[in-house]
Amino acid sequence: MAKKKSFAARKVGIVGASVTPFKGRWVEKTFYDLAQWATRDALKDAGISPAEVDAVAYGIYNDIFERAAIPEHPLQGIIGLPNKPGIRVTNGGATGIYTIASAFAFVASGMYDTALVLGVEKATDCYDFVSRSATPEVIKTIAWSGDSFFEQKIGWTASDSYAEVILAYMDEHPGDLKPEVTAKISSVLSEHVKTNPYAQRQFDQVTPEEVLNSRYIVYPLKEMEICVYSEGAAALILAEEETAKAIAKNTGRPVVWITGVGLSNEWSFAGKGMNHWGRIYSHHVAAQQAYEMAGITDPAKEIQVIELHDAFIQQLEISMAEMGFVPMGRADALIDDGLMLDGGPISVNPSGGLLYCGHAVGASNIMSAWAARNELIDKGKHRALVHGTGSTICQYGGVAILEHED
Amino acid sequence: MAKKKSFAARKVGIVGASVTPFKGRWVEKTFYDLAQWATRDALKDAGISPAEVDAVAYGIYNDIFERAAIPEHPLQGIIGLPNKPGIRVTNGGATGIYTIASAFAFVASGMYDTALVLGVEKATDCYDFVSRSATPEVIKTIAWSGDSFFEQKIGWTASDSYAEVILAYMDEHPGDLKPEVTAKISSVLSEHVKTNPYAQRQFDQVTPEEVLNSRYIVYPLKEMEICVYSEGAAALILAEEETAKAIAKNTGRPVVWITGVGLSNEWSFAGKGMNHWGRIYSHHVAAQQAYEMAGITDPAKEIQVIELHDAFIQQLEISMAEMGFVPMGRADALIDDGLMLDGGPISVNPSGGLLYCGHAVGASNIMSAWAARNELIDKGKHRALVHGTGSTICQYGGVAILEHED
Amino acid sequence: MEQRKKVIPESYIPIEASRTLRLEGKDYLLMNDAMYTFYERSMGEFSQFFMALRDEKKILGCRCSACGIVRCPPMLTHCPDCAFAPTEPIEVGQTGKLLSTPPITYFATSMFLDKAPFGRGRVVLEGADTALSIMLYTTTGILTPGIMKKGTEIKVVFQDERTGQISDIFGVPTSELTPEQVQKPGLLTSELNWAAVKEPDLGQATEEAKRVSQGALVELESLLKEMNASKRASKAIENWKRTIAVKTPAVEFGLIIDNGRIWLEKGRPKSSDFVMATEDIRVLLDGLNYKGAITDAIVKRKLWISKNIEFVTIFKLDRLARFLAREKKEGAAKG
Amino acid sequence: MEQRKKVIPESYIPIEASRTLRLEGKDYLLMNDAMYTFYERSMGEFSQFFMALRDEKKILGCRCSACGIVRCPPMLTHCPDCAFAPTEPIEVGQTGKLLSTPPITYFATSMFLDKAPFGRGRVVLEGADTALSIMLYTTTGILTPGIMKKGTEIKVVFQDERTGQISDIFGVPTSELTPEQVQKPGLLTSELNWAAVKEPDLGQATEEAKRVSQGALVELESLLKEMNASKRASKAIENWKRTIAVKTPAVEFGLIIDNGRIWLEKGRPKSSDFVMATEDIRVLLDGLNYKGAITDAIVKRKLWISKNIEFVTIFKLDRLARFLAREKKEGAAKG
Repeated sequence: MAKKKSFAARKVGIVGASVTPFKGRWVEKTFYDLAQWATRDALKDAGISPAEVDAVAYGIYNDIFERAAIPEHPLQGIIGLPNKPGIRVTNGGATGIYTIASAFAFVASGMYDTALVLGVEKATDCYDFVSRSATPEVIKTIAWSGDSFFEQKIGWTASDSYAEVILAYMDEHPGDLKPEVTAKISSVLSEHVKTNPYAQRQFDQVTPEEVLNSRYIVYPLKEMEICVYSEGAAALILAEEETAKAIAKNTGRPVVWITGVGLSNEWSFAGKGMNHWGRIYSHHVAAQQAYEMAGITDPAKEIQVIELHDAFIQQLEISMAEMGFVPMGRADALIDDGLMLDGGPISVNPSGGLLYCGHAVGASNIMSAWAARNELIDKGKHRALVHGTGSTICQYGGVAILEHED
Repeated sequence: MAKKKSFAARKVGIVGASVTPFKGRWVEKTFYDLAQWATRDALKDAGISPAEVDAVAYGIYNDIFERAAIPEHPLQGIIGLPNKPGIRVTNGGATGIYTIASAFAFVASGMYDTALVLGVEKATDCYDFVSRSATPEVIKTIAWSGDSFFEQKIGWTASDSYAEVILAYMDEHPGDLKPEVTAKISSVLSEHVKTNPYAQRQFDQVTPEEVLNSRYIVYPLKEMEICVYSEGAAALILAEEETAKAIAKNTGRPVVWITGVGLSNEWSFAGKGMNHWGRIYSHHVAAQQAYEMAGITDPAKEIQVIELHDAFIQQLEISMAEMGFVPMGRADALIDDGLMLDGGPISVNPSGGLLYCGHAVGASNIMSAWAARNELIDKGKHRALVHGTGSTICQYGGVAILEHED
Repeated sequence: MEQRKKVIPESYIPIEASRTLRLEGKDYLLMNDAMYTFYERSMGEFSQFFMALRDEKKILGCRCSACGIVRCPPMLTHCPDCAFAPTEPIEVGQTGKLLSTPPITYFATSMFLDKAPFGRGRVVLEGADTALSIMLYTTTGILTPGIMKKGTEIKVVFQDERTGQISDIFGVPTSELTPEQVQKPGLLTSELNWAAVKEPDLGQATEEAKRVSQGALVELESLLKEMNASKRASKAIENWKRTIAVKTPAVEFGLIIDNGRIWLEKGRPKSSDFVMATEDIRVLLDGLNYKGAITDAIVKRKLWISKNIEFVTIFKLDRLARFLAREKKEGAAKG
Repeated sequence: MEQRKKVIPESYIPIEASRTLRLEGKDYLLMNDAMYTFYERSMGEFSQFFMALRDEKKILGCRCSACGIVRCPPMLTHCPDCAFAPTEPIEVGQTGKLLSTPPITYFATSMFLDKAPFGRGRVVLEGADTALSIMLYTTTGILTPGIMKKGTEIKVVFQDERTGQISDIFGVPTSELTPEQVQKPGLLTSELNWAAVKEPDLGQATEEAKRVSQGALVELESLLKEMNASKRASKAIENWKRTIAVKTPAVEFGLIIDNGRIWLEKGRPKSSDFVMATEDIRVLLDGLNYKGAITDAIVKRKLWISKNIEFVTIFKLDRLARFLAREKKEGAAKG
């Protein structure tokens, strides 16, 4: 962690945002067109032209999904930003939040006044010709992320590896993460998604019983407790203070400021440096950094909206504990104490989350920021937390704090 | 380009640097060990421990070379930075300079006081079992970088594509880039490399005649006018002003400040937005941005050391013209007027460049920064330019200005 | 040269072909394709570890020359916690304890379909301070939750044929082994007593059971009809073809899947791709009715399949059930 | 189903195997390996373009509804220069001019070894404002510099068998075609008059030439001896095996390469992997002496090879020459 307090030399705000519809498969479009679509809509939302954007940060996850090793290069012209800086960030499942952090740094540093954050994903072109279905090849492609010497050849998968962290937590806290609670959370999120017209599963409301009845993918995780792979794109326009205010004045939509950013990458192998097994420590560290920067001391009281990267419901619960919203070992309080139920103090994943809106990897956390911003502005709420995670044992964590002054 | 002048809200300097030996093949080490080695040596150079580093930016080029889709994740623990932020940047051949720019932004913004920039490459594990040699498979792996719809399937290669830009320039300026000049430049660089003990080709001095006698790889490019693929790692330690000064006081090696940074990504397909065919316009734009930030008005007079990404000698010449050191169409002045000859006003690639030190992609531009810093400190020179380029038609350009106050 | 396995199995590779897909009145082109690179990859500083697995059936860790911590796998040559003091190879034991309860993969990637279900767990081997991730199996049949958990003692077993990869080894609970097996260094998989794959003996059906079965069969036929009528449900089994021999105490029949359609054939089929056996036909019926997944019935050993690789088909049946349930529900909401 | 090409040719794929490499007294493990993913990839908004190539032998661009610019390839659905006004498909012509002098690839990637040498150039087709990158060939033999340059008029030719990819088309100079061929839309490769691959007629050697040849042969044999004595040079041809029939007016002989060694055999070999023909044996000798590359001799049509794919072997010979020259030079510097 930083020795001194992290801060932003310049204030940075979100002045435009967009998502394309998230779908299980976008047969109709390549990732070029999806990226352009999100860019068009974000520019429109901010009421500016490409000429007014100084730089772009691309969040593109896995080269192999895009079937190209520098997948962003054709985009620069297609989105209308030729000759501008375009940096590509990729950090596994957490690519979106790391890309936001990177663009934030570029604007906060004084280098650029405005920046486009653009995430795009095309995952389900992958196809396994043996089982005649996409998913085994999609998860194989993700599985190239495992350490190549010790993990890949023993059948490492993303689900397997989240399951490992979750089971280690359950070893420590056997009474927590009760199946009826995880089933209920999935059901609650399926209700949230109803109002998200961009979601992959907008009309897929499920009961807790149906969640319990879904099949194991990896023990102890059931199909309806796991996010779904999506294709789609999402974009944000960031701007420094004066520019942001001018844009907001023009659009009539207030600036949502990014007041805190935190990132943390854990060890990926258990070792001397990794005595947090049974935890998702990176989420704790990232949140603490972001809280410190934003001046938050009691997150549960000071934050009203959370858009959390729910790769798995059990991980959502642990992440909520790591970020200080419920005690470690008592994450079920989210439901047992009604914290995230309708009328409770915290709105968790009004977008439906990655389970129901969908997980278009590079775009996901950017979608979450889009959703959090909407929730702040449309519902007149004050403060939101956007969270992203990824890599082989959920060891990447990223947190951004969004604030609405009005 | 930025509407307002780019600046750095906080001053950022280099306080430590390292490279591992660059080799055609590192049978003895995986990229994990190469990355740790560069980190160890950079920390040693700065006289600090991992605990004093706030964040790391990884420059890792092509997932497929590392045979892993999130190749940086195991490094976080191996280099001793668990739980710290670790962002991965990848921008083709220019990955190194974009990574430097990203870490620069993180420190300049106030988010982190110190950052490690770490580039690593393991390229020649690739092997073509038909021709029983590595190179055809190495260049195939790079060729996954071509646009996947229109370029890859017509045999796009990195050499081919640089050749395209160079030939377009030669169409406009038929008298420039004379074979005897490019051969001479290659020969000059082969002399420079003699003093670089980390270089892949430290003892491979060649005459202009030998360069002329080398075979075509892609018309009009000959083998000894092309960089060689390397494996290796390089690292920098960046710090904000107060921290940098404290470290410098301790080590006795002065801070080398990064006073300007510019990046530019061109269109990758000729279009309405691309009327610069026959140019490498991104290098012009990136240099102008960097000059503006650094307050440079006459680069040829104000810059003494250049570490330029010489993927190809002809491109080196064009890049020198685009960055304002020789007139467009008169790049041969580098030799004809003695500009880069011994005793000339500009020291170009004292490291031997990517032709002779080697091109370990993610690490290359970081190696260049290491070399430029050494040159400034050891030779008591004032200002250096570090340049990087890449992507499918050399359309990425990055420039950093380094200054030595003493 | 003898016939050896290729690094990409030929059966994985499609032919060069494209097809047209019509969507909302427009045609789109789908192209069979691959992205691939070959290596002769150096194991670098890990060479010794992998060669010791292959040649000596030994497991090496690395010991920090300063703090003495032993890491296995030997991830690094210098200890980042000790100012990068060098580490040295050291042999560790071949039994150890699970650091935490291991997950079990039922739905594997396309490269591991034939290996599922399998566990993957971190074992802290004797003499080591950190955990080695390995695949876990039980010798007693299909791997189910509860067999291994945090603290379970694990023995490392070596494949008979080894190439110098981490998949040369896997773990089984020591409780399933004899003391001699537990003691033996370099224990081979051929030295274990693996439970044979054989159809469970289902016993005789009572008259009552036969009556119930007949009712279930009628229900099943009507359910399959609904499935075939549902476009969305049919998608779950498109391009798929299987003949499943279903065996229960009271009745045997064939369940036929053929490119989007599924139906029942009376009597045990003459030939089948695999066998499904259960004491209670309702287990299958409930699964297809989306009342408890068929996958889970197998995991809970209420239903048996003759080939683990046919989990692929089971997943399709579970999807079929879910898609139909979802369609019915939406119909009900609208209606 | 008929026998069709696989998306990964089987010959590319190594077997699962590892080998040990000894370096400075330590052993390292090298493992054959692959990283690969398969797709049924949608061409999305480009579907129409590729289907038009495949089915109609037409080339489509896209026209901006605001500024009217026609982009080919039709890279985007909305024009970024016109506030993202939508674009519409429009057919463009099948002849056009090169935007710039095209590069020629002699050293190709492992996927294109059998296609080199080839050009790749940007053609601005009639009716289009932007350039389409395509492969370029000449019908007159090996592609050499000068045949095509900026402004050269190019005709697009269609492969007889097309799958809906950009490699379904390529370009040749219109100057090599009849006016009818230039005019014809959807001209097929089978409709071109390709120069046949045949050994050049080298004519009779004079007595003087025979004498010179004998001298060159002696030189050659002594050079090959040096090559075989050099460990570094030998690396250039390790694991390689070829029999080359070398034909000159005065003399024919075999050049044999076998795993790190190279030697000469008198007389035309009974069977050979390929033929090398040259009017002047010194061209080959100079190449091996690192006085002008053999590759360049072929490019300049001073030396002829019977199979373009054997550029692979030529590159190895050029490397051999360079390695030996470098070693000699270092020896001289030391000595």
